[in-house]
Amino acid sequence: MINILSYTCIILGLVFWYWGTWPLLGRRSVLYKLHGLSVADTLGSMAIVVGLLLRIPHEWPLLVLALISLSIWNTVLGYVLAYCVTDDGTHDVGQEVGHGG
Amino acid sequence: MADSPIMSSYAYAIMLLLPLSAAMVIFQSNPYQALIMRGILGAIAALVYAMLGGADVALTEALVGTMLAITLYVVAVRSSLVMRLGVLEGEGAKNNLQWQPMLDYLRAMLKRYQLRLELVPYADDQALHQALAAKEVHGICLMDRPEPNAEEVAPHILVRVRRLAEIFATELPEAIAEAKLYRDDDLAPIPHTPTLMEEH
Amino acid sequence: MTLVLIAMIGALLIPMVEALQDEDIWQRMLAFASISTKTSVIILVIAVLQDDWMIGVVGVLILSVGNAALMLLAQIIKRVNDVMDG
Amino acid sequence: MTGYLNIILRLTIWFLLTADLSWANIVIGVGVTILLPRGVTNVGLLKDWLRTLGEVAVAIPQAYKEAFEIMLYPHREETVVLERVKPRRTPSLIFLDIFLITFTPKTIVQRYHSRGWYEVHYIQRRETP
Repeated sequence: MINILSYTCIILGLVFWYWGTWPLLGRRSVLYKLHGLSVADTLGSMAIVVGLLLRIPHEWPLLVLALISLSIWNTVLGYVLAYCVTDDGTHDVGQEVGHGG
Repeated sequence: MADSPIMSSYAYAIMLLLPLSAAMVIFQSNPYQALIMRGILGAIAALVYAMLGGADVALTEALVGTMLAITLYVVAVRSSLVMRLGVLEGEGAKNNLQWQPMLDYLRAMLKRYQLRLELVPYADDQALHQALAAKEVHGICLMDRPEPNAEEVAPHILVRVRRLAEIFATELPEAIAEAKLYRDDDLAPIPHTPTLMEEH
Repeated sequence: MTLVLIAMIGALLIPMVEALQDEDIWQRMLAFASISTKTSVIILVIAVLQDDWMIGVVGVLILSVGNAALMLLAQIIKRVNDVMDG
Repeated sequence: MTGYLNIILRLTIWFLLTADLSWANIVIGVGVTILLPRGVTNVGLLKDWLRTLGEVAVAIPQAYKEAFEIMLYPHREETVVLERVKPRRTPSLIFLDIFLITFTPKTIVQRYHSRGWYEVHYIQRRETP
């Protein structure tokens, strides 16, 4: 039972990996690819690590640390890359003012 | 792990990635892009070492070989691959038609040699010459006017580094700027302060 | 489990190809970020597969400190590009 | 408040990394945690902290939901939207906010303006009219 669940998580993570990494080969903007990478590298890798965690529950401290550092580092890296790619100047992309929730 | 054939199949696949990424580093001419490739090589090398059981080597590769080496190389590349060009500050030098095309041409030319151009402003011609003699800059750009009120100026670049002078001599057309090699024994035409005193 | 690992190596090949073919420096940074995350997850999977937990500790350590160089590199490339353009 | 959170975060990382609950290890961990330098900490409201931490817990399933949405229906339009920061935010709370927005796959914070605006990059299914 646990085995099936763990394989489901790992295969879900692999599907995320392939789906999110595939747009890298296309000719979209860097920011669009970053969205795909946040699916692949953060969520997909987290799913894989959860799958591993189900297989070897006795090593949970290290795997939980891996989960936390995966989510934080990849998110911050996505922010830093997005910050570095865009200029300080104005954007000609459709700019509108919304209200944050 | 080499005892079972199924285990070694993926091991060989991963190990093949290592020469591929190493070749990517070697055939890269732009230094910054080569640094990115070096990071990729470091990540894959750490993977190979960890897979073959060398946990300590993998950790060293990731921390020292990738993180520290990239940091140090970035600092080194950023501070060395640059040409510092002393220019006159103020609107007088920049308000003529040749200024922007000359800068664009210089940037494009230096970019082919992976150099970037950094402009260092100085107050007057004398400060420019002093900076060149004191090796603060690699070259200076002088704006000579044939007549005091002429609209036309002839940009005039003095370079301290011999290799830069060779590049400028072969690739910089005279119509854009005139480049010369500066040597210490050359008594470059330094404007003397007494002449300035006389004008007042 | 070995099949899973081979599929992961296949996914690792995609950013490698991207880093080979694309000339833009930011696209290559994306590929680098992707590769560094993927290699450390692969190290974790190998640790579970070989049942060698020393490798797992190394994978977690690489995962938790490895991205710092990437951020520094991104900031410096941004600075250099700004100087070159303006 | 944030000072305690800082110490708790460090102790959590230490114990997860060492996975060892012997007395010697606990003493070493607490010592290192207290000796490590701390920056200037701004005291935020406990209520804000609890709510943001709750949002982090909610964000994980929401991130997976959004991931499935963009996998099933291709989102091809990109827009940039300015969003206002909630009032009375300390720097660490702003960091958590940026983390939350960037963590979900449809949105990425591009830039934080110090006058209280985020620049958020969205992908959408079709262009908004």
